[in-house]
Amino acid sequence: MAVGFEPRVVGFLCNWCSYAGADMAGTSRMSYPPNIRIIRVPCSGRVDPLFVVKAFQMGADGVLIAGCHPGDCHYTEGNYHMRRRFALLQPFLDYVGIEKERFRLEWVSASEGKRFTQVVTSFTEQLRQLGPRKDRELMAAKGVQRAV
Amino acid sequence: MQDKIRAKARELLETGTVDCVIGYERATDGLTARPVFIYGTAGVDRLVFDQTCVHNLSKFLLDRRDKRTAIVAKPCDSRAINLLINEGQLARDKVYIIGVVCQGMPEVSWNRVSKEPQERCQRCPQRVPVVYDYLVGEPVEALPVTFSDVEQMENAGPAERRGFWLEQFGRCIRCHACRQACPGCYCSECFVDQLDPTWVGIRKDVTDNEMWNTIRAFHLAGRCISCNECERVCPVSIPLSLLNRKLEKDVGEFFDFQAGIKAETVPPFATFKKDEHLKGVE
Amino acid sequence: MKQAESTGTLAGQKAFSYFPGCSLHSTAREYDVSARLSCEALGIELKELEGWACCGASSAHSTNELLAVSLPARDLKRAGEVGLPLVAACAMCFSRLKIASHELQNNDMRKLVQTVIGQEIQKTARVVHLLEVVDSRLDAIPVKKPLTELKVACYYGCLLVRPREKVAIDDAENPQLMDRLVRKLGAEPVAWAFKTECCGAGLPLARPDIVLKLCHRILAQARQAGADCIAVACPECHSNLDTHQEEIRARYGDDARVPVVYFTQLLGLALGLSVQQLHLDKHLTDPVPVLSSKGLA
Amino acid sequence: MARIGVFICHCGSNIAGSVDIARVLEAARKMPQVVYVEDNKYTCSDPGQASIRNAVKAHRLNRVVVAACSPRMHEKTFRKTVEQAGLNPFLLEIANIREQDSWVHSDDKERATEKAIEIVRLAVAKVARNYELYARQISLTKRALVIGGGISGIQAALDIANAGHEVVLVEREPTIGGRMAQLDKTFPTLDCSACILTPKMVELAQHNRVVLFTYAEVQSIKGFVGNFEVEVRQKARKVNHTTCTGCGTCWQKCPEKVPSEFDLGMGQRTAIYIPFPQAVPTKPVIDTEHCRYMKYQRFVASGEEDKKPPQCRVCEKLCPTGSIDWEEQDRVFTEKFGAIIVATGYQTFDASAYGEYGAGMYPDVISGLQLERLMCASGPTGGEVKRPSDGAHPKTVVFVSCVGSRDEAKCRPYCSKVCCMYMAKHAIMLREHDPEVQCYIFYIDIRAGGKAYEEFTRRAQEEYGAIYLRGRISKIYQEGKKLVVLGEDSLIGRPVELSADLVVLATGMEPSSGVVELAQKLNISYDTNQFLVEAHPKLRPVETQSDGIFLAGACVGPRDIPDSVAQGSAAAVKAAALFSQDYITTDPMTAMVDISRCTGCLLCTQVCPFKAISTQALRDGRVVASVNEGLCKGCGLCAAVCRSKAIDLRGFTNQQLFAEVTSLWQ
Repeated sequence: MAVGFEPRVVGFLCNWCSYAGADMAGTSRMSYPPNIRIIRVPCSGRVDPLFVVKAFQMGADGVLIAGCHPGDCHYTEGNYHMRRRFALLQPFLDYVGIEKERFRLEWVSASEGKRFTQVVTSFTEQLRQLGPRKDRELMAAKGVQRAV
Repeated sequence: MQDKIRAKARELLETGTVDCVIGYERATDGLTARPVFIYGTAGVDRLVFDQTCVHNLSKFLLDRRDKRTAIVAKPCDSRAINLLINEGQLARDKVYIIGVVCQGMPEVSWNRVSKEPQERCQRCPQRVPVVYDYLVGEPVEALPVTFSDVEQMENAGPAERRGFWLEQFGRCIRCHACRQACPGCYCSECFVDQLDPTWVGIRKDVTDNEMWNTIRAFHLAGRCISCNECERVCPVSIPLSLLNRKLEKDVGEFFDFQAGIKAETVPPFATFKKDEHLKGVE
Repeated sequence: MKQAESTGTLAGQKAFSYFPGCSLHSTAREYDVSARLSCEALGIELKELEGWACCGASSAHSTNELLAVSLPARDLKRAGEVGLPLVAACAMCFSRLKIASHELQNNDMRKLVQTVIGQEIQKTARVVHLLEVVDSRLDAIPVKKPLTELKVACYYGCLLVRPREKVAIDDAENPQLMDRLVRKLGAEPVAWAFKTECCGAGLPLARPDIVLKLCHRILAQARQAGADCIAVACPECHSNLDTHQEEIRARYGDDARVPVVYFTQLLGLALGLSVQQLHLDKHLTDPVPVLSSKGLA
Repeated sequence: MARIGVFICHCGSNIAGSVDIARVLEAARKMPQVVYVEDNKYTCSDPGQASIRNAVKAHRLNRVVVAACSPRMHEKTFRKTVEQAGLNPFLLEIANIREQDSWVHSDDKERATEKAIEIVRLAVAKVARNYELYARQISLTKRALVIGGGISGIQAALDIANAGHEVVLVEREPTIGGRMAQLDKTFPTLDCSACILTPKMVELAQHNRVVLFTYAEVQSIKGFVGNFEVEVRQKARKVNHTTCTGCGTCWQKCPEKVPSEFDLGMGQRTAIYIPFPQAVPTKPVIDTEHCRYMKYQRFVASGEEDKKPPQCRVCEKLCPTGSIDWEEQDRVFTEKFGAIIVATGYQTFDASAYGEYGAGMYPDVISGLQLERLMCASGPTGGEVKRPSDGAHPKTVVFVSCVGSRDEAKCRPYCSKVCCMYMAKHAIMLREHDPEVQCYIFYIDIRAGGKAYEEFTRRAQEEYGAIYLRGRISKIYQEGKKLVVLGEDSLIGRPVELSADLVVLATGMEPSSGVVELAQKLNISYDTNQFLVEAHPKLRPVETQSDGIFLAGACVGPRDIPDSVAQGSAAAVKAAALFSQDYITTDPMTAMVDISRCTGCLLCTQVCPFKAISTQALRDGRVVASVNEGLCKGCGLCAAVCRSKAIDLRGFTNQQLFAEVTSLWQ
């Protein structure tokens, strides 16, 4: 584990449940690591794998997608579609070497401020344990050149 | 086989069932094959079929959507046709499928044919086209699917996997030949060509290459029909099938789905089950 | 641990490990004999599980939960190594084995049990009851002598259908497995309400009053429903219902006597086996007269 | 070129206390396309808002970022502010630096400030790609469809009609009235059910703004709020209702008798029938399955020769107006509506699922609703309570509660809410019918929440001598003419054995059959118990997730008559409120298709939860996706699955979200 390493986390939060859950954590004055940057989406199902891969490409240490619990989707079924997409995408990214611990899908309802802080805290901690991504070192070892 | 294909092609053109037969002819090296479009009975004798007819011709059908066309299709090609029908790109009644039984194709390049079938064919379960109007060759039993190549990669450590893929992606020259050859890649404007947003940087940087290759593979999740044309045409020999087959394996395991087996089917991303339990999802 | 193969169809299964249990080797010999003979006639191969031991019923399961799982766990492990589904005819054995295989799915419980029996359990066998096996090939039963005009009250007892989540082979209130079989054999299953009512179980020594009361009601209801005999699938039910009929008559004054036979005996009869082969002449309340009156014995 | 103004709120010390506002201002000033920054003590206050308006004008701002509290708090407020400043209200983004920053990181000002800067950066990146959005106005048909003619549907239809709008009520049975019409009396007042219901039925039938289709079903539904197109199937009655006067000769003379559905098999009806004397319309239908002439016709059609059944046709011969029409077929017609109220109600649980109770096996084990028919003065026994087996007057009656309620084993985990009350009602009424009757009621809990409900159940016990026993029944069986009931009194912990003349199972409520198919046609959701799901269980109890479709009564969950009536009225108000507008304003954050990119794979149409995407054929023959903005709710599922990025979501476009992701690494 790198000393003083602070992972950068991108969180896609659905507007109706998880974004409101994050607000709830605020109104209840709970506390969680400030590593997460929250992007509001209408529904977890709006999250295109392109955004996730782009975040990792840019250098994110972790990506969180949070949506309503199954059965509670504001749009009735967006989270079910996201669940399928995630079920394939997470192992696929793991397969190309972006460890599955770096990519999470969580269900957080509007009332679960506590749960939101727990999710962010445990995710951040997990990423700290995992350490920074090693792409640069691996590329150097393999002699892969970066474009300028 | 060849004779039967020619006879059928002649019959189809004579009766006016189709305007064109897409098949293979001998290439100029005198050894391998190349695609050919036959518009009249005069050209029928140009048609050949042998171990060198590796190309998936199904994508050519997209240029003839409204015209009645016959096509020579191996099992994997036939799956591509089903996929295109499923996705509204083709009408079944416009296509006459001359299916050919396939025992696996060798590695073929200019003036060179390998003895052994290609690796992908050794892993291919389909020996008989899944859809055809006329079958050439004796039906044989399907083989079991194996994913030992994918499993080997899965079992490697994350750093090893990462290193491997960074090296592979590092070599990509972004010629997009994989896309051009792929029957599932028929978008009029591919995301990689779009400028606002510029999904994939136009630099030839390893991270952009990764974006391209992973997203392209993911766009084929539950759609790839394992013809492996992408890998065949890749000028820098990136093992793209390793990406596609990982998704094929997971799609099969999670959703019990194989692309292109039937034309009338609901692809895995078009549906869901409320109470399904998927690995990694709490 | 590998889960017991639970999804395969029974219909295609030719051979089974067979768990007779202590009763079928002693007081319920007629159940054992009739089960083996009937299965043979049906082309079902029963291979008695080598080295089987106590299933954990009665004393164990009412005094020590861990023991009640550990005893059958050992049997399940043995059967798992054989690799065939494990069929029990005794409802008590079935219940204990089934519950144990359910409990062993729990990792903590399994670890505990492994320390008790000193063996690692890697695979257990799927547990089925003989009724399920027969039901799975109901259409293929070659009935030679239809049990025409015989009215049968099918009595399932409690152990085959409760608890619902762990054991139930059929609906707990109005099961149909045996009724279906009896109908297939040409007899008429009567509609009655006491199919799964308690027979008093292991209480005949400690509280005979309760057993007599419960059995009396069951027998009286079977008679009222017009049954010529009661068919059972459990040695304990059989013993309670069959052996107390004289006492019941003495205590309650009404003649509620009705023969109690094992379903395997009816099955064997219909398959053409004789009364003597099936030990149908060994019951205390003799079924032979009623069978003779229908031309079946 | 965007000219972005960033307005950073201190929120008193709520934000300023843990975020260094000066640093955020400084950083924001350097962000791309930002031309103006300022901070305010309270941006949401009047001076704060005025400051935004002034800055927009003074600095020619065309995009605004407000860094303050959650958008869920004040997004609407600030949209109005920028609108007042002359900008399109959607040229605003909120940077949530309070709930998601200052309040959760108050212990680390340094990192809270860093995070605030990035939150502002995200918002700036996004707002630069915002463009003007306009709500669309869609015309609407001010006409409502009510599905289901029970008390809830009747109430809804009457209220809408009285509010001045046209209503069509579709009921699949030959009469309206629903379950309430089957009741004898209603708790806790013991009003005669028919006395309070039938006037409403008549009022509805005679209302000049109401069209009634009985014996009809909804076949298909297209469209969206304000513009539904509904196909209704009028089932063939074989009786011309325009000429029929309802004189009753036919059903008095019809020789064919079948068990009455309305009387739940406790009585009989004829093959040409009205379900009950006060039915509306009081005009008959012919039950084609049982009618002798229809049987004869089927026989002739089958081609067999011998033993022809009688032709009968008595009704036709006797009908003074010649209204019998053997040739009549089902008829399907299309109607347009602006709103739909679903009031499909409930049916009672089929108690034969409980083998131990013997329902269906013993004639004297009946359901609560069957007892209603036996007690009803216009019922099959003329109100005399006679048990089905031998017609004897029962003296000992045992009630079993929660049959098909609160029982997970039967997949009915919920409480049916009315059974406790109707058991008490039955106990009272049985005593009133015959003072010698002794009622025993086996209950789990007595649920009597409601005005004068608890008092009512106490009266049943104290004044009418009903004996309440807490516990479940394990078995019921016949012994001679009696039913033996075995159970447990769990308060004394002893088994109980009772000998009863009649057992009444208090069967619970379950949604009417066919409700799932209807929900699928309407594209509204239902829960695991197949009850329809409200938009919000507390705050939007009669609305659905589909605009313009409302719910009333027991189709949503078990409820009693007052609740069902209240919901009928509530749904009516929702529909009337909708009709008070001349146009429907749609949320502009909907999906849009770039037809040049669309390949026509139509994955979007498959994932859309609202069936808002249909297809459109272009002149070049291509078929592409097309969004119906009236139906689109803006979830963005389509945009996420589109491989060619041909479909996008306004307000959360690919450009915006992509810019947000990439902005974090600038």
